[in-house]
Amino acid sequence: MWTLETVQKVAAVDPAVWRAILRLMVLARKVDEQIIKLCHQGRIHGSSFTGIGQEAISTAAAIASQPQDLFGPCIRNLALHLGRGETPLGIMRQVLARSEGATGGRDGNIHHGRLENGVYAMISHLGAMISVVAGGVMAKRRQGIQSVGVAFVGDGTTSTGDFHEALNFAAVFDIPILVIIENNHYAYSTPTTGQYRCRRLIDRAVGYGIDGISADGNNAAEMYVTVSEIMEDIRVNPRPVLLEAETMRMRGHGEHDNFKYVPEELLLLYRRRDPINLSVRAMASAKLMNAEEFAALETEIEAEVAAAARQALSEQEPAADTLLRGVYADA
Amino acid sequence: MWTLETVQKVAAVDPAVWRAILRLMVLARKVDEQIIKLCHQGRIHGSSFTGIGQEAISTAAAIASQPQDLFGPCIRNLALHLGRGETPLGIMRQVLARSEGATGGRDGNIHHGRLENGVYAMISHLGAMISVVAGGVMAKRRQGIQSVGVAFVGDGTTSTGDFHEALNFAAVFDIPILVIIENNHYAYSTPTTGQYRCRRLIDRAVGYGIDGISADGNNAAEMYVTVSEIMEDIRVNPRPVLLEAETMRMRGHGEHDNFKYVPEELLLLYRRRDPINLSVRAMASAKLMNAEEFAALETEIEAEVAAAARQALSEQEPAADTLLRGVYADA
Amino acid sequence: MREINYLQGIREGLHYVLEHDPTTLLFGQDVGAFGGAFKLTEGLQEAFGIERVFDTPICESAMLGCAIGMATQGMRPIVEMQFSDFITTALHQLLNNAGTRHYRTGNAVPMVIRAPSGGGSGGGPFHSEELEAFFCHMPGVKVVYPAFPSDARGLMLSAVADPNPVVYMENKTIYRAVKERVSDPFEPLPIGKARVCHEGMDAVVIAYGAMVHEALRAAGELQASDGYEVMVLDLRSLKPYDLDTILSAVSATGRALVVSEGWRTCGFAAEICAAITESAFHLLDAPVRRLTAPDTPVPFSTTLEARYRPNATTIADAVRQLIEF
Amino acid sequence: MREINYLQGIREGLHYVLEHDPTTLLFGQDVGAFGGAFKLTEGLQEAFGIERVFDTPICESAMLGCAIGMATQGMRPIVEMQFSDFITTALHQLLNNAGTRHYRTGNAVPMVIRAPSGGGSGGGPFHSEELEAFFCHMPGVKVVYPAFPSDARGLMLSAVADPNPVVYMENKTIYRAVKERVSDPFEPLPIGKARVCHEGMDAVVIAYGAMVHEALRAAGELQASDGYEVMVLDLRSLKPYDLDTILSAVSATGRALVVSEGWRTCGFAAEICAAITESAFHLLDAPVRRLTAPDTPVPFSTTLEARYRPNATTIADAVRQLIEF
Ligand SMILES: Cc1ncc(C[n+]2csc(CCOP(=O)(O)OP(=O)(O)O)c2C)c(N)n1
Ligand SMILES: Cc1ncc(C[n+]2csc(CCOP(=O)(O)OP(=O)(O)O)c2C)c(N)n1
Ligand SMILES: [Mg+2]
Ligand SMILES: [Mg+2]
Repeated sequence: MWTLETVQKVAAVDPAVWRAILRLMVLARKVDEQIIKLCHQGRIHGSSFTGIGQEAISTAAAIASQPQDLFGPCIRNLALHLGRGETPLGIMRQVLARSEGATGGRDGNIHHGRLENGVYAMISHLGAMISVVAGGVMAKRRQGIQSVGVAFVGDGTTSTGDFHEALNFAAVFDIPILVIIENNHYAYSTPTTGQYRCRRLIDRAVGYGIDGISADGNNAAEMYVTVSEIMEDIRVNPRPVLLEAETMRMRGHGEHDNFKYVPEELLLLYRRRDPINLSVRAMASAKLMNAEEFAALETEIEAEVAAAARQALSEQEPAADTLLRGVYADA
Repeated sequence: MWTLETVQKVAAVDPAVWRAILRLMVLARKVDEQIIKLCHQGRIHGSSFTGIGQEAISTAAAIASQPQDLFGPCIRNLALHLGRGETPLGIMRQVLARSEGATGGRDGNIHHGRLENGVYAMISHLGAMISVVAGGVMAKRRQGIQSVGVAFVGDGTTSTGDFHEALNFAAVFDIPILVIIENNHYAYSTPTTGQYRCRRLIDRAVGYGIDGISADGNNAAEMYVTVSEIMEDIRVNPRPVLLEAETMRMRGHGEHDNFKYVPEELLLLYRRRDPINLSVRAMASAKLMNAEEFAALETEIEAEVAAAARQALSEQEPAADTLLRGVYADA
Repeated sequence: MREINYLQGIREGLHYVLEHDPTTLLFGQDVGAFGGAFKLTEGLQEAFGIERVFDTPICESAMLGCAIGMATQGMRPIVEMQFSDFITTALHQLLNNAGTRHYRTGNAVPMVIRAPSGGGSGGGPFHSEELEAFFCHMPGVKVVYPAFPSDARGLMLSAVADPNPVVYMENKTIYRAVKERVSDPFEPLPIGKARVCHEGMDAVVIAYGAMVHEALRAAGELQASDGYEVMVLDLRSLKPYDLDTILSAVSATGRALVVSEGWRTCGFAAEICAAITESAFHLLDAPVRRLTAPDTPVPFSTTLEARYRPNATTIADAVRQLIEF
Repeated sequence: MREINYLQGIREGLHYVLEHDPTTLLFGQDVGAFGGAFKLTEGLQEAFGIERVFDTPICESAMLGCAIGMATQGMRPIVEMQFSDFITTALHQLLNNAGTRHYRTGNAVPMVIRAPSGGGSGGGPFHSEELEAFFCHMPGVKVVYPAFPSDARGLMLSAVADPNPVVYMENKTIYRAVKERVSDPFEPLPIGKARVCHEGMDAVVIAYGAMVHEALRAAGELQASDGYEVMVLDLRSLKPYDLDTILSAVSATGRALVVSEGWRTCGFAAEICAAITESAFHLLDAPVRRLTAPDTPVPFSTTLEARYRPNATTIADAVRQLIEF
């Protein structure tokens, strides 16, 4: 439920920021669509995961952030990677396991991140990255850097012990970290009713003595306003905050999953609430962008992404004889 | 804060129950004192841990329970073991690593329990036993047995991932388990301010969608009334409940610890609130027991405990050549 | 005789125990209506109901703890790790809680942990691990690792019947690739029995899991190209392992290669090497060799992963070296 | 020259790195004002402040995760496990998160995990474990295990300076029992270097941690009673281990006994046996033998624990058998 205040804040969002938000969401969407294409062409080894339908959340955090901030993306945060400096070509190289990608083919799909962008490469073990981001922020603060952390988790991930340990740890040490729960109704095939029994997941915030805030994860402007306010607040008053963004995973868990277990009505509801469409409409009514401009943006981005895919496809996977390199860092 | 209702309920506690409560608390206290004596005589291998000052909590649960109930005691629950059928001799054998003890000398001190009493032997890894009790209750229920579980944890243990996973798991499956947090102000040397930032630990209950209840852990009658009400409630309306009992660890973490880090005033405060003394006074004013009867009770129990210690001291540790036996259960 | 694949073998084993033993239960993430990440448990919830086959939240420690609780109260729980890798979030429940319980208290803990393991299909570092060295190092825990559909069925029966915690390792890469003609009805396969699945006197390749099939291919290749007759021993159980059969094989051949797709240092192959050397030093014509994955995370790309995992070619090469020692 | 004990050696190492490297931090449960469960860190918070040396809640996974975060942002965290045993609640942070990070991303993770290990003082099953086999099995992780106060100091410096996750194992039983005269100042001891701490040509005992001292006693006993000259090799680093020095010792003696107080199956001793056999088969006059703890939980009682742990007597017996093979 929007308060008048929220409405005013959203209305006050700078047009340049609005455009950056839209651009990043569209970029993420197009890159994800390219991944899906490559996947179904059989060009991607292993599984493919996308964040389609959830772009507003990562986008808001990326746009609201400062260079010194640290991030712990998870499965559905392509927009975060792109918003923090990863390129479409970088993503294509990653999913195609090219030697020039962020992990040089040692890891695949969503398991990447560049520390120079303040982005930690996730491990699969859900929940494990929250404390890593917290520790990173703690270290930066000790070096006098006003860093803030953002860790993303799914609804399912809130059941892990790691989620709990990290939040409690961050609370005890007043670590400025925003933990965003992307509640997309499902953890793989398991609906939230099989995952928890609290009403809202931010009901857990009080148990850590921290603030818990809800937001509409499909409304980019609201997400942006909410996330930037929290980030700027905890930047000066360091402490963790829990934010639950309601959204929907618009595809299967991965591309191998036909998600028949999701009721059609739910998908329909969220198809009507697509974050990009919502933003385009909002921007249109605010006269920030017209249909033509949007079409041009899409075309431009599509071309960029297609070029990235072509480039990455022309490249190689790492040479087999590099297998043993770099297990340890050299002294 | 007591409501009139609580006062009335406590007043209505059956005299026989009152006596059983007091007896069990005194028994636990005397056994613990005996352990301390043996420890300082150098007769106990390794560390010794006691529950002195916290007897009311375990006692209430033991007395409120039914035979089919299951328990996950932790460090400070001697009274629970005794209340569920373990004998002073059994405890002496356990702490002295005698071959006739519950673990036959394979484990020591508090690491014991008898399944025939519905009591699981803890492992040291804090928090790990909650889900075990939950699973045990789940199994009993599937066999048509109206079992209820009670797991005990300390304030420090609430920081573990296991605490969180087990409570969430129990909530999702409506498992009737009462998790009692014995908040004794310290986890080893660490005060609660270094452990969590919520106001009360039951603030976590809402995050699991379950009830959270506070009680005075040093008031045996209140504990008994509270615990028995919860246990009977969840026996018929199965679901987990979180109960925080405020109390104080009146000795070091173990007997090796001089607990200098505890402010003297805090100990003083709780020395005045000793659960046994409080009960004796309450029973005296309710004319349930006079000073003479109490003295007789103490004498009787002291004799029993001393005899148990003598007996156990006269026995042997397990023979070295039994080392390899029983790692696996035979088919 | 019907032909079934490895995955079906596991599923038939599960179906059998759920049907014949009312104390069994199967749970894990998405194992119910969805049928599991590999569709291995498909149909089981439908057949046995949501009380017997059910989904859990994402909480490996609580899942294992719950299984211990059930196992000590008359049930025989079977817990699926969605991927073997994720058990590292909760090893204390296996090592410390389940593994020590009988020794400490005399209470049996009959539970099975299904651990889909192994690389070869682009799972990357966190969906491909082979953790048998961890499991086998744990007192009180048993470990089985079938390589064939029939053994998968038989070992499931034995694992579930066993009164101890048993890690039932499954290799994901061979789920659908390995097929076998099997007969019905089927029987428990005793834990701890290896099987010679290819005869030969020039050397023995000791393997388990997916590596058995690579070893068999290598044996075929060596026969065709070099005329070598290489025995292939499928361990099937890793703890306890079948030292008698291993020693017979070593005594028959004098040369042994141990193959594992687990990491080299402190891996399971080291155990077998050490055991053979200790017990059959005088029977050896050449040192026992290990062929394992290197000590690197399991790499994602096809190029690296192909180099990472032992295969028929690298096995054949190692056997040649061993024979020509 | 001052005499210090093993615990003091570790503390002096910690003191040194905290003093000389402002990026170091030390944290764990009760390590601050209280000085840790063994009083090992006593005085360090006082000396370096609560920002550098601090207590944490009870959350091994968050502690290790936090250390990874710090290590990747220019700090060198040192995390204490109150007891090594409790790391099994969070092995994924070490194996999967810290251990794979450099390989996957090229980002170094310089962190040290202090792991007070080993039995012998009535710790029982959960306060006595020796988990080096787990640690050494992990790609990307290094493992050191000093046996002497001077090595404890030197290895702490090297572990902290190393750009990788290093598990620094410490044996609790020798904290105060083992003393040594040491000189100041002290220097880093390179990781990966074993040391011959007793010369001999009849056999070599390869040991680490507390077992080095048992082996030295055994060597003395064997000299006195049988006239055997037994070399004792202290590995000091377990991953990487010093294969060159091991092989020299084997080549000099022809007979090797590997001693470990860890569990036998898939233990670290198996690794050393396998490595020796693979690399020095022709140098061996007798099979390499392992003397380890049996595959049982670490028992509590003095009687059982005395039988459980290898000691000077059982080592001497095993060496005799080896020499008389
Ligand atoms: C500790 C752990 N257990 C199990 C898994 C397997 N797994 C991967 S994703 C997933 C579901 C995640 O759901 P959620 O957190 O809601 O994220 P979403 O996919 O919806 O974005 C599961 C069970 C895992 N990665 N880690
Ligand atoms: C997972 C784990 N980490 C660390 C320890 C070491 N440890 C044993 S008791 C203890 C403090 C427990 O405090 P609390 O839960 O408050 O219980 P209390 O002793 O106060 O009853 C610690 C840190 C442990 N047993 N398990
Ligand atoms: Mg989700
Ligand atoms: Mg406490």
